[in-house]
Parts: sequence; structure tokens; C-alpha cells
Amino acid sequence: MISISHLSVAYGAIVALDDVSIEAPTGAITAVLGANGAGKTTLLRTISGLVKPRSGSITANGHALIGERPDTIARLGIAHVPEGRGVIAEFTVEENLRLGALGAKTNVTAGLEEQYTLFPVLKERRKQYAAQLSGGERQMLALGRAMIANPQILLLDEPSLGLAPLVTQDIMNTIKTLCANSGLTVILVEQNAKSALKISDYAAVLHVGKSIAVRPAAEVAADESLRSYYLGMAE
Amino acid sequence: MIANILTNRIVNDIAGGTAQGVIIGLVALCLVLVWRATRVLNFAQGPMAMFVTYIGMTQMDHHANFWVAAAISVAVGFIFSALTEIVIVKPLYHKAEINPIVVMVGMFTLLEAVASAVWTNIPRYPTAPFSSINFQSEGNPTGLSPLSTFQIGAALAIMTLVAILFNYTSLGLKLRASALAPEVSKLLGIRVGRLLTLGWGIAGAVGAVAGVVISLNPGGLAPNMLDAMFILGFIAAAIGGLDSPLGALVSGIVIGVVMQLINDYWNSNYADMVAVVLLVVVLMLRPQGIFTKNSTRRV
Amino acid sequence: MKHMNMRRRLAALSATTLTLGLVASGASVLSAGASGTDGVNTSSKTISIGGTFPLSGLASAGFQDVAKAALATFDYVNSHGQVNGWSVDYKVLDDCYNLGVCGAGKNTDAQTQALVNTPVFATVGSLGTATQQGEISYLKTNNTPQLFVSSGAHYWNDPTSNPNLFGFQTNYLAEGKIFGTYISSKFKGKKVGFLGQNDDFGQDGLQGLKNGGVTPATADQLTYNSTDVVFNQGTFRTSMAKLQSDKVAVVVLDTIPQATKLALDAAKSLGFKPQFIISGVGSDPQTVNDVNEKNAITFTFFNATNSTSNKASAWNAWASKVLTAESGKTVNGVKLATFTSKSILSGNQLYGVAIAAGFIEALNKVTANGGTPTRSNFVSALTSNTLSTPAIVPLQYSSTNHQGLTGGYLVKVTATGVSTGATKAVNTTVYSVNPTTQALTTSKLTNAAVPSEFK
Amino acid sequence: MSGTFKRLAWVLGGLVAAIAVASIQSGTDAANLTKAGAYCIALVGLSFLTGWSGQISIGNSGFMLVGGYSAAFWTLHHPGEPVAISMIVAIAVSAFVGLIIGMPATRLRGPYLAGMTLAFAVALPYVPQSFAVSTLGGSQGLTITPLSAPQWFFNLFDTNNTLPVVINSRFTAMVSVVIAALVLWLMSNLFTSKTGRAMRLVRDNDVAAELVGLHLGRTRAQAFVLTAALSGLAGALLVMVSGTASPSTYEFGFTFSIALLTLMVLGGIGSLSGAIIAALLGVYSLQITTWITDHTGLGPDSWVSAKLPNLAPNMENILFGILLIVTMIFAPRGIVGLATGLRQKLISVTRR
Repeated sequence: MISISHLSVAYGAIVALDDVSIEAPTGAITAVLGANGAGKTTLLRTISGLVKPRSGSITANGHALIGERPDTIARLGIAHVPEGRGVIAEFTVEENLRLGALGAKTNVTAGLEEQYTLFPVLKERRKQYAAQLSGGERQMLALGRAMIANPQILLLDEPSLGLAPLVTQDIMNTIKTLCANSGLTVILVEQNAKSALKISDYAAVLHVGKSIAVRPAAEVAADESLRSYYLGMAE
Repeated sequence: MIANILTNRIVNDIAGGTAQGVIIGLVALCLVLVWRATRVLNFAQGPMAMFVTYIGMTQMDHHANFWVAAAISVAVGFIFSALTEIVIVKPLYHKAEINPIVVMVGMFTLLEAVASAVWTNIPRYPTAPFSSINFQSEGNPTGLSPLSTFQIGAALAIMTLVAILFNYTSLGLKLRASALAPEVSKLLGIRVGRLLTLGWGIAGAVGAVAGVVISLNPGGLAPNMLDAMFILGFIAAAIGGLDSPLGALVSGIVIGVVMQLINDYWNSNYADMVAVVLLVVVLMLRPQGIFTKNSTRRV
Repeated sequence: MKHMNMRRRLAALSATTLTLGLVASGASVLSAGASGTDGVNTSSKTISIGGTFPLSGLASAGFQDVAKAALATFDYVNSHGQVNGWSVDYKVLDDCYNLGVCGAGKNTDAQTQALVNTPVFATVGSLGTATQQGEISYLKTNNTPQLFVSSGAHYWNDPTSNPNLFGFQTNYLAEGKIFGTYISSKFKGKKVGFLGQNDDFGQDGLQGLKNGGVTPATADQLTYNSTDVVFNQGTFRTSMAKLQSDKVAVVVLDTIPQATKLALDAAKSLGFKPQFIISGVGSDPQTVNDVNEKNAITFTFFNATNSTSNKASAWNAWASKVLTAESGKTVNGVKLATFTSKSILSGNQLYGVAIAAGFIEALNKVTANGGTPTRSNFVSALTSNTLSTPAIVPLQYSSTNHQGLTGGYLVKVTATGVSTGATKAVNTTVYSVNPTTQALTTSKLTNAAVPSEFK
Repeated sequence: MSGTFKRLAWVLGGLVAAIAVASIQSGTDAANLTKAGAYCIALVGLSFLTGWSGQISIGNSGFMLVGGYSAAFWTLHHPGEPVAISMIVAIAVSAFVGLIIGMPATRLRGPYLAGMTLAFAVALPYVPQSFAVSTLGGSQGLTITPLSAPQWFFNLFDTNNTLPVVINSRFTAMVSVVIAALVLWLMSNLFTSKTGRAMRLVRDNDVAAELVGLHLGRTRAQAFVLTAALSGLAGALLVMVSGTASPSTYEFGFTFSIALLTLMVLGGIGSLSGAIIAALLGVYSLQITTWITDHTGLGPDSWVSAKLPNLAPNMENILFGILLIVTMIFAPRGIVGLATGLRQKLISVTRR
């Protein structure tokens, strides 16, 4: 359970988030939709401590997150897969995974074993540099690196960015499976609303820094009036 | 046969040049370590190393043995460099590129002035535990002395230690990650700030080794002893590519050897400029340096 | 908006341009007040002179002793009877030898201008060949005599174009000739090698050597750049290796101290043991001692300093007395060195005392019968008298010769149990080389008396 | 403000400044001001490069050497020609060298550029010293007849009992300050011109600059050439006044490049008035530190100096080092930035 209330963020004079309140229930996928520049990425960066908000509060599993350093937040069990996946290109696949385990102080050997079973393609390529992976494989690596930390909350920023539709579908299904198997709480930020809504339980829509609604995903998908706020770009 | 090789003029030049070159390479290595960790060009590398070398080596005046004095230099080098990062470099991350450069120029001026106030400009000559008389082969001198062998050995040992640390240990993995992708590393729960400080500390310790090794040369221990080495070391680091520790050491040795060959076979007046010419040529052809891999840009 | 900006910028600019002037006028309180137009204050009977020396930075290690010893001597004489009632106000400014990361204000140009504008009667003893050469035309234009330049170059001896310029020490040409003469007699038929600095120091030294009858083989005439001592130390190794493989028996070094050390060290590591003959500039006992080269011959124009009693000559004893009396004092903002009865006089200290002594002698002549010093009568006093200083050859100028000292003798560096090192005479022959004709004359070493005005 | 009025303000300001400078009483101050004018020109050039095009150069002493030697060389071979021509020659030659160095340099960023320019500054004094000995005078350098005050100036300012040297220094100070003011005026125009804005864009954002059609390399090279030309002018001015260009001239050594960088930062990067303040700081640093040490009990007679006799001669650098670090951390915009900040604070206080 992660709850964001009355969150406002500004970069100098530019307001990125304005009094946003969102609740993401435990064990469910909550999609955050919105057009480019709606503040989706800022929202995730604020949760993981990379951006200091002007006001508001964020609590995750009973911990107040505001004011904590990003690495502390990560060690509280909150994994953030940033936009562009954030894999370190100069590292091999295995080094990327090990880094995830080292940061979270979890068992490296067991974690690697687990992720290699989940993502067999990573095992195949474990000695290759991340730079040499395809887009889909990089996303797998980013997910695997996040999961090796045994997180309770997973923040995903545009996992479908730059991927072919089939690969996107594959990734989305993987996310759904991960969530179902481990009781993970997921906040999924997406421009590709259609794919996101397919696997999400709840959805919130951001429009120029304001949250419009947090409702079950199916409802949002059905609400014609909301569509204009998040469609048009990705479809 | 072997004796002929050992006392051959070119072989001697290469050996003597290598002994000079590893020192240039060590200074270059410090610069690379700091640059990789924090994207700061440490202009005060030379004076910082000089300062901690003084602190350690002057203990020999109080009857400390050479190895104890050297160990003190290295330990103080680590602490001093780490503290420098915490106190004056940290506030400048994410600021304009020139800011940390200028701060380190300030540090340069300050440390040399303080050293000269405390220890004066008169050089000191720490007694080396090795002789500087070259090994002989059938009555002829070879290009190496026990001292220069120790200097080359120390440089290679440090290089190996650094390579093992960075490439084969978990700490090394975290250090590299913090340097390459600080934000991602933070998101993975890594205490990046602490690791950057550690990176500076390691560079400081390597710098102290360079300082100790240099202080055994005829120039001895003096406030300005690393100024020229800094310039040559910087050139070596730029030629090798500021991201490549191996490149730093290799280009350091190449510069040392080429200078020595020019001294012997051409004219020593040209040797001073060879490093500059090499730098200009390399930067014109490969602005990122020779050893930096182009393919592995961050994505 | 744009205009507003422009206007503000303009206003700020004009304001700063104005303050530039005002600040500067205000800042004049920082500089000392002038006394007379030529540095001579007739009411207080004070003559102001100045000199630029490296008091900080790379070259300060030995050379600051020259300035401090001269300052000590003037201060001592001022408080011990003065010179016919006149006292000397010696302003020593730090020029950092234009090397090292010194502050912006510390360079020879700026400090010389500061002296001229004080104004001073003359610059006395300012140190360095390149640094002082740069000031010749400036000082000449401003009618300020440049006296006793601390450098062994021969440029200072040009009375026709620079009537107010006076050298001090025996020049490198003479030193080279003395070496050559000595080598031709003592090492007849031996192969001689040469390593010299790639400027007038090395060039004059080599020429002098040739004048003395010794011409090393072309392959054994080696040079180095002054910057090689920091940037390219390897060159000393290759030089020594070349001389070694050429089986050279005598090596003449016209090298600055750091280069001497590097060359001796390289020779030592190669097991190369020729007879070293080293220029007086680069052979202070400290340097030679550090390499433990006990056999090296060098050149000096002072009495050997071989014991803590400093009694090798009457002048050495006097210098030692002055430095002890002035030990640790602060004179004109400069803190003098600590000197006790256990200290050994260094060549640099004797040099400083000698400069001061030369000036005091000339001042004594000018003011002898109640005269007032002027620049012209001072210069004629210099050219018409033989001045006594700690140097073993007289300080003698003429209307055609502004060189100063013209000779000296050979000493060996000894390393007998004294940390600072000491020297011992090779023999008692004093050589002199006429700066105009290059003719060499010899005489016997004598212990000159200290004139009575030095109390 | 209309163009005529603007020009008038400049002319008036310049005139007042020139008269103020020409009547300075102390010869030392006049000599210092002469230097300050030259430093100011070099500083404006460096400040423009760093503050406006975002490039770092630690090689400006090299350009000063080029300018200084060019002026001396020209004057030696064309005696009797106007000083202005020597200056123009110096500007042209150093701009050309700036172009040669600038072309590869524009491909380099940050530390690589810093390093390459530093190497240039370190290597350059070798050229006259070891390579072109016969034409450039070797380690002795070139000597020319220094700039001296014309008769009318003597007639105008020779009040009773003033040393000729002081009058001469006043003259050179006036010349130097007038040239510096001219440079400042040109640069202030450039800062607001299209080129100036282009430079700023290149500094702030490479990509944006390319998007609006700016040629990055060319813009950077232009900045480099301009910096080189100004440094060359400063070098020439120093040589014309002192009469010597030599490899050991303080302003031609790489340590002066570092000093320039230091002064620029203390004054305020990218600011014209900062350059003026920095230049004055440069020439009066010794007096300032002496004053500070004398008034803080750190002078040669203090108890600290009794323990550390070498402290006094090194005090200047200790203070400078500390000042530089503190400035960069707490006031990265230098003295000018501090002053502006203070003024804004005062204004907001009084408005309340």
C-alpha cells in the first residue's frame, strides 16, 4: 500500500505536480496515465526520493518517504525502474543483476538463480554487455535487476517505450505474472494506455500536474470523457 | 648474449624511461580514478600527494622506518583525499564544470604555500631502503637499479590492486556503478555519496604511493615536486582517455620511454615538448583518448 | 527591457571605470612615502636602495640567504656607527624568480617598478640573469643605477651603452677559462666532457673552457634545458651514459644546483667516476654533499668555509659576527635567518655580505668629507676605487670595465661530518681573468684585513 | 537610451577616468594601473570564453606570449612606426594562433580542453628559448625601446618636482586604461549582440543551439579566436611598456594562466565589471595580503612566524588559495555576484 496525498512539486517556477493524491493498494497494479509532460515521471521520481516535493506526503507500508535519501527508500523495498530502463550499458548482464542484489543487500547467488529462471534469456546473455542487448532484453534486465532486490513496491516508468507492440505485450504479461506471483504493489506509468489498462487493476489519470481520478482500470478504460487526457499520443 | 641485451643502449633507455614513465602513469591513474568517480579533474592531485608524502616521510626524522613512514603517507593520503571530497568537492557536484576545477586550483595554491611555510622549499631526501646504483652485468651498468625496480614494481602492484578491486570485487562493482550511473545506483539502494568519497580516498592513497616513490628520486621531497609530474600525468591521462586506468599507466610509460629515446638519440631540447605534441596529435585524431571505448556509451 | 539592461550595464561600467581611478589613488596609502627624488634624504641622512630576490617559490631555497645576509649587514652597520653618519635603508622585495605559482604581484617587473617608484637610489644585488636582463632598459630609462647584479653573465659589463649598470661576480667566461687552465695543467691528455645549461651560462662556460685550452670532443659537449630538472630528468642519465661510454676522465658541469644533483646522481647510479669540476653556481656543498661526491672541484671567490669557527679569514669572521648579531631580527619586513656561533657560513651568505660591503665602501668614499651622495658621484666613486669585500679578489671597476670581481680560486667540497657541508682550498693559487682581454694572471691567496669602517 | 547619448556617456566616462588616472600621485600606483589595464583586457577575453561560451582555457598566457613577442618583433624590425601598428600586428598574429589552437580545441570538452590549453601554455616558452633562438633572442628575449610619454604630456602634467618616471608611468597608465576601456566597450556591445547571444546558447545548451541552426564548432572557434586576440593585445601592451619580451616574463608563463583563472573567478565569471575588479586585485594582491597579515598579527614578527619563519612569504598564496575555495563554494559568481546579491537584498528590504 502506497499513498500519496496532496503532493506538489515544482522546478523553479514550473509546477510539475499540483496537489496530487493517489492510493495504490497492496498487491495490485495501479496505472498512472497521462499525456507527455503531465508529470508522470516526476511522480515516480518524487516517490523514490530523487525529487524533493514542495508539499504533501507519501507513505509506503507505514514509512513516511518524504525527506529520505533515494538509496534509503530503495532499501525500504521500493524498486524504481526508470524511464529508458536505467541499465548500465558498460556493465555485463550479470554485473547489472549483481548490482541490484548488492544495493538491496540480498543474497547474490540465490537472487541470480531466481532471476535466471524467471528470465532465461538473461542467463543466455549473462556475459554480454548490456549495450549489446535488444530493447526488450534490456527491459527484462531492468525488471530482473529490480526483482532481485525482493521489493514490495515496484515503480515502472514507461516500460513499453521504444518497444515493438509484440514485445510490449510480452513485457506487460511478465509484469502481470510477477505481480500475481509475489503480491507486489505496482505503480505503472505509461503513455501506452491501452496496454497498461489491460493489465492494471486501478488507474489514475494525470493532466498537467493534477490528478483527475483513481478508479478501477476497467472503469477508466470505459470512461469516454477521460480518454482525451491520455489518448492521442500512444495509439 | 643476455649480458649484451641487458647493457644495450636501447634496452637501457627503455628501462630508464619506464622507471620515469610509471611515475607519470601513477599520477595519471589518480586523475583517472577521480575523474571516473566524480567527473572532476583534480588539479590539486600533485600538491595533495606532495602534502601527505611530507606528513608520512618526515616521520623518518623521528626515527620511523621507511615502510612505516610510507604506510603513514598512504593512510593519510586516503583520509585527506576523502575529507577533501566531503568538505569542498561535494557542494559542487551538478554545478558548472569550471567550479570544481577552480576549487582544486585553489587547493593547489593553498597546499603548496602551506607546505613551503611548514617544511620550507629546501628539498629533503628520505633515505631509500634500496640502492640507486644500477645493477651491473659483466662490469657494465644495466638500465635498472634496485630503486627503480622497486619504483616500477610498486606502480605495477598498485595498478594490479586497483584493477582487482574495480573488476573483481563487489565493492568495485558498486564503485564503478556509482561513477557511471549515480542516479540509477541510488535507485538500486547504493549509497552513492559514500562510494564517491571512497573513490577519492582510493585516488588519494594511490597519489601518496606516487609521492613516496618520487621522493626517493634525486629531486627529493619538495613542495613543488609533483608539478611537472602533474602536467605530464595529465597529458598521459588525456592520451589514454580519462576513463581508462590501464590507458593512464600505459601512456605514462610510453611518454617516459619516448622522452628517454629522444634524449639519447636526438636532442633533449625536443624531449620536453614530445608529450605536448603527442597530446595534440592524439586529441586531434581521437578526442576521447586512445583507450576509451566508443561503443559503450551510456544508453 | 533591453535598454534598461544596457543602461544599467553602462552605469555600472562607468562607475567601475571611475572607481578604478579612485581606488588607485586611495590605494596609494598602501605604498611607502617617497623621500627625495633619488632616494636620498638629506635631512635624515638616509639613502634608500632596493633589490629583488626570490624569497618564496622554487629558487628561494638558497638564494634568499643572499638577500637576508645583505640586509643583516646594512642593519648591522646602521646600528654600529653608520657610514659617516649616513644610514642605508635596504628594501628587499620578493620576485619569486618568476617561477612557481607565486602570487600575481610577485614578479621582477612589478617589484622593480615598485622600487623605482619608491624611489630608490639604485637597485643593489638584485638576483638572476634572465630576470635582471629584463630590467636593464627600464632602469636605464628611469635613470636608476643597477648595481652589483647577482649573476655570472657577462652582459653587465657594457659601460658604453649602460653607464649605470654594474655586475658583481666573476663571470662564467672567466670561470670557464680558470677551469680550462687548471685542467690543461693537472689533467694533461685526459679526455674532457662537458654538460652545460642551454643558455648563456653553459655557452659562456664552454667558451671559457676553450679559452683556457680545453676543447671537449663535439660528441662530449652536452647541454640540457633549465626546465629539464623538473620535466625531463632522464636527460641527465643519457648525458652521463654518453660521457661514460666515451670514456671521459674529467667532466665539467655548468649546471644549476638541481641539475648538478641529477647529473651526479645519474653518474653514481651508472658507476661512472670521473673527476667532476663544477661551476660555483651549481656546487654549493649542500647539493654536492647530498650525493656524497667528495672529490668534486669547484670554483669560488670567497674564502673556504671549513669549520664552525669561520676564522678562515678576517672577513669571514666579521661576516659571522654580523649574522650572529642580526640573527632572527626582522628588518624592513623580512625575517632574517637564525645564525649562531655553531653555524657555518654559506657561500650565499658571504655573497650577501659582500654586496653590502661593496656598497658601504663606495658610500664611505662619497660621504667621506661631508659629501652628499648623488647618482653620478656614486658611480664615479665605484669606477675610481678598489673596494674591499669578503671576496678574495678585489672588487674593482673602471670607466671601461663594469664586471666587478674577476677571479677566484679552486676548492674541493669536503663532507667531513658537517651536515651543511664545507669546502677546502685545492691550492693557494688565485686566478684572475681580465674581462676585456681575457688574459689570465695568478697570485697567492692572502688574508685581507677588514677596513676600519666595518666595526 | 539613444545611441548618441550612450556614446556621449562613454566618452565622458572615459575622459574622466583618463584624467583621474593621469593625475595619480604615486608612481607605484600608476605602474600598477598600467598593469591592471593589460590584465583587465586579458581577463575580459578569458571571462568571455568561460562565461559566455562555456569553454575553459588555461593557456591564455601562451597567447599573451605570442602577442608580446609579435609586438616586440615588429617594433624591432620597423622602428619609428606608430605603436598602434605593433598592437594590431600582435592582435592579428595571436588571433591566428588562436584559430590554429582553437580548431582542434573546439572538438574537445571540459577537462580535455583545459588540459590541452595548459599543455600549450607550458610548451610555448620553449619556442623562443630553444627553437627560434636567432630570431626571438633565446632565453634573453627581445628588447625594444619602451613606450614613453610625449612632450605635450610632460608639459601638461609636469607639476613642480615630479619625477620623470612618475609622469611616464602616468602616461602608460593612461594609455593602458584607455585601451582597456575601449575593449570593455566593444565587449559590452558584443555581449548584447546576436553573436553574444549565440555564444550563451552554445554554453547553456548544445542541442538547442544546433536546433536553431548555430554551427557549434564555428561559434566556439570564434570565441577562442577572440580570447586569443585579446590576450595577445594584453601581452603586447605589457611588452610595449616594459620594453622586453622574454620567455621568463611572468605573464608569459603557465602559472599566469592559472593566476588569470583565479582572478577571473574571484571577480566574477562572465562579468565586465568583474574583470576590472579582478585586474585591480591582481596588481594589488601583494599589498592587500601584506595589509591583512600586518593587521591580523600574522606578520613576520608575530608568534606564528617565530614558529614558522617561512610563513610570511607564503601568506599571499595561503590567503589566495583559501579565498578561491571559499568563493567557489559560497559565492560562485565572485565579488560582482556578491555585490549584486547584496544590492538586491537591500532593495527588497527597503521596499518592504
